[in-house]
Amino acid sequence: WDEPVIFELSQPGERGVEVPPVEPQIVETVGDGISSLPDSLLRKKRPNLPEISQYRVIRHYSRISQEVLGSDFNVEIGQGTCTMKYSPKINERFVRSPKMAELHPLQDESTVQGMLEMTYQLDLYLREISGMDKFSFQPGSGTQALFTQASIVRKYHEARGEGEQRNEFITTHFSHPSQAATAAVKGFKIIYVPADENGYPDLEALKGLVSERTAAFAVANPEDTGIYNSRIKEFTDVVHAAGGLCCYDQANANGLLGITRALEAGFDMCFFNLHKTFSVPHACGGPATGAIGVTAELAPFLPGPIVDFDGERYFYKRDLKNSIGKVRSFYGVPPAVLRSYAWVRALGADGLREVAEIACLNNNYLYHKILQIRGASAPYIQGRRLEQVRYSWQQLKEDTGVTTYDVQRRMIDFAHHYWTSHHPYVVPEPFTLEPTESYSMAELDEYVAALTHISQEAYENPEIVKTAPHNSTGHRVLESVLDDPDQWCITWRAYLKKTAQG
Amino acid sequence: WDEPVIFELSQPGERGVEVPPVEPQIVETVGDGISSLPDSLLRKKRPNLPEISQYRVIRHYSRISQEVLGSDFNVEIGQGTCTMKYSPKINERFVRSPKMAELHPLQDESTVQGMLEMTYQLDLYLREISGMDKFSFQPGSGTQALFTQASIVRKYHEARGEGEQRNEFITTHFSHPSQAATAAVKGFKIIYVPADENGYPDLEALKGLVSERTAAFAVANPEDTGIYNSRIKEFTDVVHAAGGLCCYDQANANGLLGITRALEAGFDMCFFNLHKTFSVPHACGGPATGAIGVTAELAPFLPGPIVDFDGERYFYKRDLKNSIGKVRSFYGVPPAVLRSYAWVRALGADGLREVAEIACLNNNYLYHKILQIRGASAPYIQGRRLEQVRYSWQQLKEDTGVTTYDVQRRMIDFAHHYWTSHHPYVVPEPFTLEPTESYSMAELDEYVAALTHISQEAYENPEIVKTAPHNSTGHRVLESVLDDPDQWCITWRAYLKKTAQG
Amino acid sequence: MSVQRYAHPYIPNSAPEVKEKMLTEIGFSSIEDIYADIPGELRLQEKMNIPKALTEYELERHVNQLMNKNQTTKENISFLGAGCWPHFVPAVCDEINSRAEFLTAYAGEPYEDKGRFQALFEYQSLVAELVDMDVVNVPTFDWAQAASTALRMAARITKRTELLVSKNIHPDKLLIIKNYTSPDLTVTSIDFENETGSLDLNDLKAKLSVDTAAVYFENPTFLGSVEVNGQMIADLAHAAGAICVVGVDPISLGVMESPANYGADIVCGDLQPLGVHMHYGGGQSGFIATHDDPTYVMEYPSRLFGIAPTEVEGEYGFGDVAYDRTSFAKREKGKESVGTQTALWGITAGVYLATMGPVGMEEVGQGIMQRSQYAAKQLSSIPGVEAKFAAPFFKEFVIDFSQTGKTVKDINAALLAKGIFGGVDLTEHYPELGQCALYCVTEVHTQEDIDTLVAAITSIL
Amino acid sequence: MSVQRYAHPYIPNSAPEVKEKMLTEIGFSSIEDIYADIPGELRLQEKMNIPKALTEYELERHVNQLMNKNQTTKENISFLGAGCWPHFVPAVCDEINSRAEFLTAYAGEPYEDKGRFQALFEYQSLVAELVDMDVVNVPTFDWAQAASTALRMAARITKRTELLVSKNIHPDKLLIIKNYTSPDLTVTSIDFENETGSLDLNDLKAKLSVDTAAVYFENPTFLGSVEVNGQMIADLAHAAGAICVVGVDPISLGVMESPANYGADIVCGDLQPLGVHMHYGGGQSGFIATHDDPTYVMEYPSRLFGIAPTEVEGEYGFGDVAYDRTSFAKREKGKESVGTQTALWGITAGVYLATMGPVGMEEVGQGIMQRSQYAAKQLSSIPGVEAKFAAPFFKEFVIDFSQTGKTVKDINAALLAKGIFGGVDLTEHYPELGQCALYCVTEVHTQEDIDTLVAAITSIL
Repeated sequence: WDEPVIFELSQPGERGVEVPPVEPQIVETVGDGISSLPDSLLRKKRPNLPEISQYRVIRHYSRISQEVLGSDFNVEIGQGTCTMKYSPKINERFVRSPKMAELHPLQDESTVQGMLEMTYQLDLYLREISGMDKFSFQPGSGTQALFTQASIVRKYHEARGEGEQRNEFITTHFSHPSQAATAAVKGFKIIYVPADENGYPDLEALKGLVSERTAAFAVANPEDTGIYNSRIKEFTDVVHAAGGLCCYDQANANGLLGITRALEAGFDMCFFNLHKTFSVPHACGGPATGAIGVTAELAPFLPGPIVDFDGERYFYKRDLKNSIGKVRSFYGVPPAVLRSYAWVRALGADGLREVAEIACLNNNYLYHKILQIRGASAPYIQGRRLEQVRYSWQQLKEDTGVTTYDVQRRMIDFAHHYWTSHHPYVVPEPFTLEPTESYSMAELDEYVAALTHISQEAYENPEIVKTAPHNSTGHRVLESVLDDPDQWCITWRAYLKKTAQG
Repeated sequence: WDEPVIFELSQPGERGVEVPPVEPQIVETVGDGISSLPDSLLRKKRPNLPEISQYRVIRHYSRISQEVLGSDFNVEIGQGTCTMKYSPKINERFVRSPKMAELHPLQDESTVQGMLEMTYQLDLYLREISGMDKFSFQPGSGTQALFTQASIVRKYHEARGEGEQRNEFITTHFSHPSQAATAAVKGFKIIYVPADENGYPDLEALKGLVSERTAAFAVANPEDTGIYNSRIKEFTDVVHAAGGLCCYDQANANGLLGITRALEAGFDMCFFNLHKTFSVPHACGGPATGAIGVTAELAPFLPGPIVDFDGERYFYKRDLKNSIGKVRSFYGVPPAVLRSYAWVRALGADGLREVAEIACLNNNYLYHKILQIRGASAPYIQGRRLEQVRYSWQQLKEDTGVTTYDVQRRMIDFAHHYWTSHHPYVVPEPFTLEPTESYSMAELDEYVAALTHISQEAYENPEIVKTAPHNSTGHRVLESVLDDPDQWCITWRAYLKKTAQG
Repeated sequence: MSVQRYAHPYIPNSAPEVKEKMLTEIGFSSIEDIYADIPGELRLQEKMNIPKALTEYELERHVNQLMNKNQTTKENISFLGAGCWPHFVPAVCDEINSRAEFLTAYAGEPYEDKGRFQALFEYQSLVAELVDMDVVNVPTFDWAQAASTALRMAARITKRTELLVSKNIHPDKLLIIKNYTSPDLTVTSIDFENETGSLDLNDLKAKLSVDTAAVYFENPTFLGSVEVNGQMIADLAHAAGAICVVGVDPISLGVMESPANYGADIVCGDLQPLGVHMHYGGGQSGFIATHDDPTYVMEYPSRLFGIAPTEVEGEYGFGDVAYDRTSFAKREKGKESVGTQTALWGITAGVYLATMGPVGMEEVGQGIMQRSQYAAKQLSSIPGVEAKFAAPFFKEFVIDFSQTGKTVKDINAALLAKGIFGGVDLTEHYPELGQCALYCVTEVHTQEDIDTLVAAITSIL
Repeated sequence: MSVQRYAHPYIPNSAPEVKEKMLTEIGFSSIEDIYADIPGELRLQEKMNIPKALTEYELERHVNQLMNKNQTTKENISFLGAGCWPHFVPAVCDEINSRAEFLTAYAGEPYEDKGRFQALFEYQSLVAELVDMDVVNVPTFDWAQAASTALRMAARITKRTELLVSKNIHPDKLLIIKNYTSPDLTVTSIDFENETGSLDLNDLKAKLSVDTAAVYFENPTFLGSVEVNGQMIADLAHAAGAICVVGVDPISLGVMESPANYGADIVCGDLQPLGVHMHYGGGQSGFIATHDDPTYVMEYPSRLFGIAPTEVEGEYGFGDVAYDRTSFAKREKGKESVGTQTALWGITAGVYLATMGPVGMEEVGQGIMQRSQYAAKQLSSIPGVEAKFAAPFFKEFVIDFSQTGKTVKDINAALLAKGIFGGVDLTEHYPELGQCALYCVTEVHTQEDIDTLVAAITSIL
C-alpha cells in the first residue's frame, strides 16, 4: 500500500461516528453546559482533526496494518532477548470480554473476585517458578520493573540508614540499557563489571568493585549471549557479603522455567516479563507487565496494593510498611495478568518445563545451523548456549563490506526480521536470535535458508544486499532529516509548517 | 506471500489443539466407547489430515488472508449489482456475542425473545420499505430467494388447480442467472422478454408472450444496466391480466429505499439481499439472507415458521396453510437478520433514504466520469441511470485489442477489482460498477484514475495490460488444466495422485 | 432530505458540500433529477414508519438490551441437537473467520483473491480426507440443500425420477428435499425398524424399482442410532441401478468409517460441527463429496475450486474447475443454480480440520461416544426412563419417558426452570414413538453436566 | 520430561520424533546436555506446584467461570472515575487494535513495520492538534509517568531541583511522581482553595523560588473543578524561571482551551478516555506534548517518530527522531529510560481522534458537561446532599454527604445492592473534606441512569 497520512483523507462534512445525543430534559435543566466555563477556558477554535467517514478510517488503518509484520505473520525469531512467542488466541477472547474490559479499578472488591483470584494464583505460580515470596504486577514493562528494583534497592538502604552511602549500582554491558538508565534515574552511579574472554561477567573484577558503597548488583543470567553463568551463586555471595542486594533480570527466563530459580542463585528479587516469557502479545510495544518478585524480607518494600487471600475472599493488602509507593496507576495491566494466568494453566508444571527445554533445543539447533553460514560467528565460549545467541557478521563485513544493517534490511525482502543488539555493540556487527519454543523446525530451517542466501549474495553480489530493501512497500528513508531540528517533523502539523512552499 | 498448501506444513507429532479429556469415571462406566460400533463401521485408518501446531495454522491462514482483497481494503465498487457496502464493525460485535452465537434454534421461545423481537421488527421495516405484507428470512441468499419465489409460484398455481397448465416463467436476459436456473429447477420453461434498443424489457413483446401458460413474470428494476423501467406497472398489469404472478428481484434495491416500492409497481412478491442492501458482509460468499416478502394473499405460501407477536410475546407461527415447506434449515441465517436490524436502526427512515439518494448520486458521478475515458461506453439510453451501470470496453477492444478481461487483470495491479457481467454478455466486453453510498468522492476519483490510466496504457502500450497482473502474489493460471478431467485437481489428494512422478 | 450539516458516518458523500459539488459536476440541480424516470404514482409519498436513527452508542445499548433477553446454551446446560449441535470451537476458528479480509471479501478473481481460492481449495481437500473421496464442493447452504442437490445429481446421472429417502431423517430436511425435488422427482419414505432405528431393508427392497434414481439414508441417523447395514443398502441400490447417497455427521468420521467405504456414491453432510458456532441455526453449511469421476463432477451445480500451475514454475494457482457446468455460465441450462452460499463456514471447517488433525478427530469422536453412552446409561437408570433403541449410537439418542406418566413437554419445562435445556421433543413429528426426546451429548458436556441432568430429571419425576 | 506421543499445541518441536531429530542433528544425546552448565545445587529438584495443563475447552470453561465472578460497569450503573473513566469506545477502535498485525508486532524496522511507524506518527499528529502543540511522544505508561517525566525534563532544562505540585491531583499519582523524582528532586505540594478546588495562588507564590524547576497542576483537577487561573499560574512560574507543566484530560479539549494557550510549556495527560476500555486500570496510557523547541525535544526520553522523505520522490518514510537522546542509544547517559510502554493504546487513541473528528470532540465534550451538570444539580436537590465546590467542572464533581449523617461507605454499600457503583470515596485521602465522594458522569450515562442514581440515593437516606 502507498497510503496517505490520515490528515490527507479529510473531507469537511464527513464524520466517522456520532456522539450520543443529550436528552432534551437535560438541556432544559442545564442549558448548553459550556457556558459555565470562563471565557479563558473555552476552546476558541476546533482542533484541526481530519473529518473522515467510518469506512475510510477503517480502510486506512486496515491497509497500514498490513504493512506491519506481526509475529502472527513471520517467523519472529529475530527479536533476540525479546521472546516473540505464540500468544494464544483464546486468551485474546478472554481479555476482550466485557468481564475484563469493562471493569473499573475502584470497584468494590466483592465485585472483582474473579480478577483478584487470577492475580493471586498467578502470584503463587511465579513464586513456584522463582522461589521468591511475593510478586507485584504493577510495573508496566521490563523497564519499569528494573526501575522498581532500583527503587526498592534505594528504599531498602534508606530504611537501614545507608541511603546516602550506598550509591553504586553494579551491572554489566550485556544488560538491557534500561538497567543502567533506570538505576541512574534513582540517583545511582553505574558501575560495569567487564565480561571475561568467554563472555561471563568477571568474578574477580566484581570482587574488586564491591564495597560499602555497593547498593546492588543486577544481572541477567543468561545474558543476551545465551551463556549461563554457572558461578552465579558466587557472585551473589560476594555482593551480599559487601552488604548489597542482588537483582535478577529474568528477561531471559524462557529457557529456565522449572529448571533453575532465582532463590537458589542467591537473588533478593527478580522480575519476569509477562509480555515475553508468559506470552502476552507485544502490541507494537505495550501495554505490558514486568512482574516483580521479592523475598519475604523485601515484601514490605513492594509498590502497593498487593492482592491477598484470607481463605475465603481475595482482597487488597495496602499496609506495606516500607513501600516505595507506586510505579504505575492502580494495579498495573490486569489484561496481561489474565493472559499469563491462562497461559500457565494451559501448560501446567510439565508444560512450562517443556517450554524451557524446547526453547533451548530450538536455540541450539539454530546455533548449530548458523555457525555453518559463511561470514557468521558467535563470539565467546563455544557451545553452552541456552535460549538465545548473539551472533556477529564481523567476518562477513571484513570479507564483503556488507554490514549487519545491510543484512537486516535484506532480510525484509524475505519477510523476515532480526534485531541487532542493544548499544554499545560489545559484539561487533551483531544480530541476536531467540527462537523460543513456538516455531517448528521447518520454520527455523526457512529462516536459516534466508540468512544463508543473503550471505551468498554478499559474497557474490554485495550490491543487492547493500541496496535492500527491494520488496518493501517503503524505500530507504533519508535518516539525516530525523536528526536535524530544522527538518525533523514529529507531527503532521510540524511537517506542513516545515515543508510549506514559501 | 508464497504460502504452501496446508498439507505441506504437516509434521507428524504436532497438533493444533487438544480435545477435552473424558473423565475417568465415564471411562470406567462405559469403556472405550467405540467398541459399541460394529467392525464395519469402525474407521480403519485415521483421516490423512495434516498435523500442525496452533501457531503455524494461524500463520498460514493469516498470511493467505492478506492475499484476499476484502472490501475493507479496496474501493470495492466493481462488484456491480453486488453492492459491497460498508458493514459496520459494531454489528460484527453483536453477532459474535455469545448471546447470538451460542443460541440453539430449538430453544424454548421464552429464552430467545430478544432474537425474535429483532426478527419481527425487521419484518415490519421491510414491509415499510416494500409495501409487502409479510417477510420470511429463511432463504439463505438471493439465489435461494429466487428459488423460493419460483416455489411459491408453483404452489400458488397448484393450489388453484393450474399447476400443470401454468408452466412458463418469463424473465429477461439481464436477470441474475439464478433467476432462470432456479425456476428451471422448479420445472418451469424459461421465456425471455427481449430488451429494446434503449435497454428496457420490451412491453409489446411481453404482451405477445403471456398466455394461460404464464406462471409468472420475474424482473429486476432497475436491471443491471441501472436503467429504471418507468412503465413497470404496465408490465405487471399485463401479467396479472393473463393470470400470472409478478416477482420482483430487488437485488438492485439500494437506490430505491424510501423512494419507490414493490407494492405500487404491482408486484406480488419481492426479496431483498440482506447481505447486499442491508449491509451484511459477504464473507467470501455467505452465509447470507434473501429476505422474501409477499402480499397478504401469498403469506400462507411462505416457508415456515414465521415470527409473530401477540402484543406481549413473540412466537413462531407454524400453521401456514399452503406453505411450500422449507427452503433452509431452521430459520435461515439469524446473524444476518441481527446485522440488518442494527443497520436499519443506525439509519432510520431518513438515513435509509439518504442511502438510496447518495448511492444514485455516486453512480451518476461515476457514470459521468467513466464516459470520459477513452474506449469506454455505456450502451443503451443515455443518462437515466440509478445505482449502477453496465459499461462496455467494446471500443477499446476494437481500437487496441485489449479486452475487458485484460483490463480486469490489470486493475489488480492497482489493488482494484471489477466484475464483468453475468452470462451471456448482452453488453459486449462488459464491466459493471455499483458504487453504493459507502465510498467518498475521492475514492471514486481514485478508481476512475486507475481505469483512465489503463485505457491510456491500452492505447500506448497494450502489452502491459494484456500480460497483467504484474503486482499480484499470483501469476497467470494455466486455465486449460481446470477444464480437463485428466488434469483437474479439486482436492490436494487428487493433485498428489494426478501429478505423482511415475 | 432532512437538512443536516454533517454526513452520516456510513454515507460519506452525504456531507452537504460534497453532495453539492458532485451534483454540479454532473450537471444536476438536485438528486430528484436522478429519479425523474420514476412516475409520481410509484413514488413513496409518506415517510416510512421506521424509528429514527440511533448513534452508535445508543445502538450498542439498545441491541445489547435486546440480546440480553436471550438465554444462551452457555448460560444453561443444553442437550439440544437435532441438526444443530454444540461442539467445541477452537479459538483459532474464530480468529481466522473474523479477519476482515475473509469477512468482507466476495467475488474477486484468482489474482487479488488468491487467498480465498486457496482457503476454499484447502477446505475441500481437508474434508476430502475425512470422507475419503477425491472431490468436495464449495459449501452449499446446509445439509438439507446438499442432500437435495445430491439427489438431483443422482436423478440426472441415472435419468430416473424416484427418490427413496429414509424416514429417519430430520422432518425439516424432508420438507426441504421435497420442495427442492418437486415437481419432476418424487420422494418416497422408507421405514425404519422400531427396535434399532435402522433402515427397514424389507421396505427398501419393496420400493426399489427401475425408476429409482437414488437411495438416501444417514449415518448416524436423525434418531441417533448408527446405520449398521450401510453396505447392504448400497448394494441393493446399486443392484437396482440406483445411486447410493449417504448423509453423514463429519465429526463422527474420526472414529466411524466413511460411507465412501461402504458403498456411497455421493456423501453429504453439515459442516457446522467443524468449528462453527450454532448461531441459532445460522451456522449450518452443507458439503457434497464424490469420487473424481467426470460423470459425477460434471453434475455438481456448485463451484469447485481446483489447483493448477501458473506461468511461474512451481507456483500454485487456483481457479474454477469446469465452470461451464454452472448456471453462472449457462443460466437455466446449467446444473441447478449457484450463488452465494456459506463460503465462510467452509473456510472455518478447513481451519478446524487443520487444527484438530487426525488424532484430534479420533479423540473427539471417541470422547463423544463415551460421554453420550454414559449419559444414556445414567438416564436409563432412572426408574421409568429408558433408551428407546437397542442399537449403537454416536452423539444423540432417544430417551423414552412414556413410563413416567409425564410428557416430554412438562419435563422440559421443569428442566428449563432449573437452567437445563432438555432434549428435543419428538412427540410432534414421531407420535408413534410415545413420549420421547432426542438427547445430544458431545465433548462440550462434562460428567458434572450429565450428572446434573440426571439428578434434575430424577427430582422432577 | 513426561512421556507423550504428541506435541503440546503451543510447542511444535515437543513432538517426540522432531525432538529426537533435532538432538541428533546437533549431536546431543538429550536435552539435559544443554543444561550441563547449571550446577546441580541450582537445579530445581522437585516438580513445581502448578496445576496440570488444561485443554483449550477446559481452559475456556475455567476462565469464564472465574470471570463470571466479576460484575462489570456495564451490568451495573457506575459513577466511578478518578483517573480511569467510562467513555464511549467506537467499535472502530477495537476493530483496529485487535488486528493481529498490530497486536503481535513489536520492534521491527521502518521497512517491514512501516505501518506501525505510520500509525504511531499519526497518533502523535492527532493528539498534537488536540493540544495545539507540535511535538507529542510515543505513549508512556500512564499519565502519572508522563507527569513524572515532564517534571524531570523540566528539571534538566532548568537545572533546578524543586517541583511544586498541586495537591489537587490523584494521591496515587503523587506517590508515583515522588518515587520517580527522588532522590535528586524534591516535591512540594501546593494547597487548593477550599471553596473552589482551584490552586491556592498565595501558597504557590510563597513556595516559588530560584530552585523551582517546575510547577505542575491539572485541568480539570482531580476533584473535578476546572482550574480557572491557568494563565496566572503559568505567568508566576515563568516569572520565577520555572517551567509550567499542565496535566489535562484530552477528552475535554473539544470544548476546553488547550493549556498550550494559557502558558503551559509541557502538557501531559492520559489517553485512556480516547477509545480505550478501562480494563480494570490496564487501559491507562500517558502522553507528553511540547512545542517544537530542540531544548525540549532533546529532553524527551521516549521515542519520537518522525516523517521523512525516502529514495522515492514523493514517498513518505518514517523513523526515530533524535534517537541518540535515548537510553537505547546511550544507556545511563541517555534521557531517563525507554522501552515497551503502551503503544497499542496510542494507536487506538489515534483511531479514536480520526473517527471522532473536530465536531465529534466538541460534541462529546459539551455533552459530558451537560450531563455532569445535570447530575450534580439533581443530586444537590436531595436534602442534605450538596456539591462541594462552587466552581465549574468538566465530568467529575465532589458530592458532600456530611449533612446526611451517613458515611460514603454506607451509602456506596447500599447503592451497590441496587446495582449502582457510587462515586469514589474521598474520605481516606481527603479527610478534611468530610463525607465526600467523587462522582463521574460522561457521555455513557443517560438521563435515566442519572435519575436512577438520584432516586436510589433518595431512598437510601
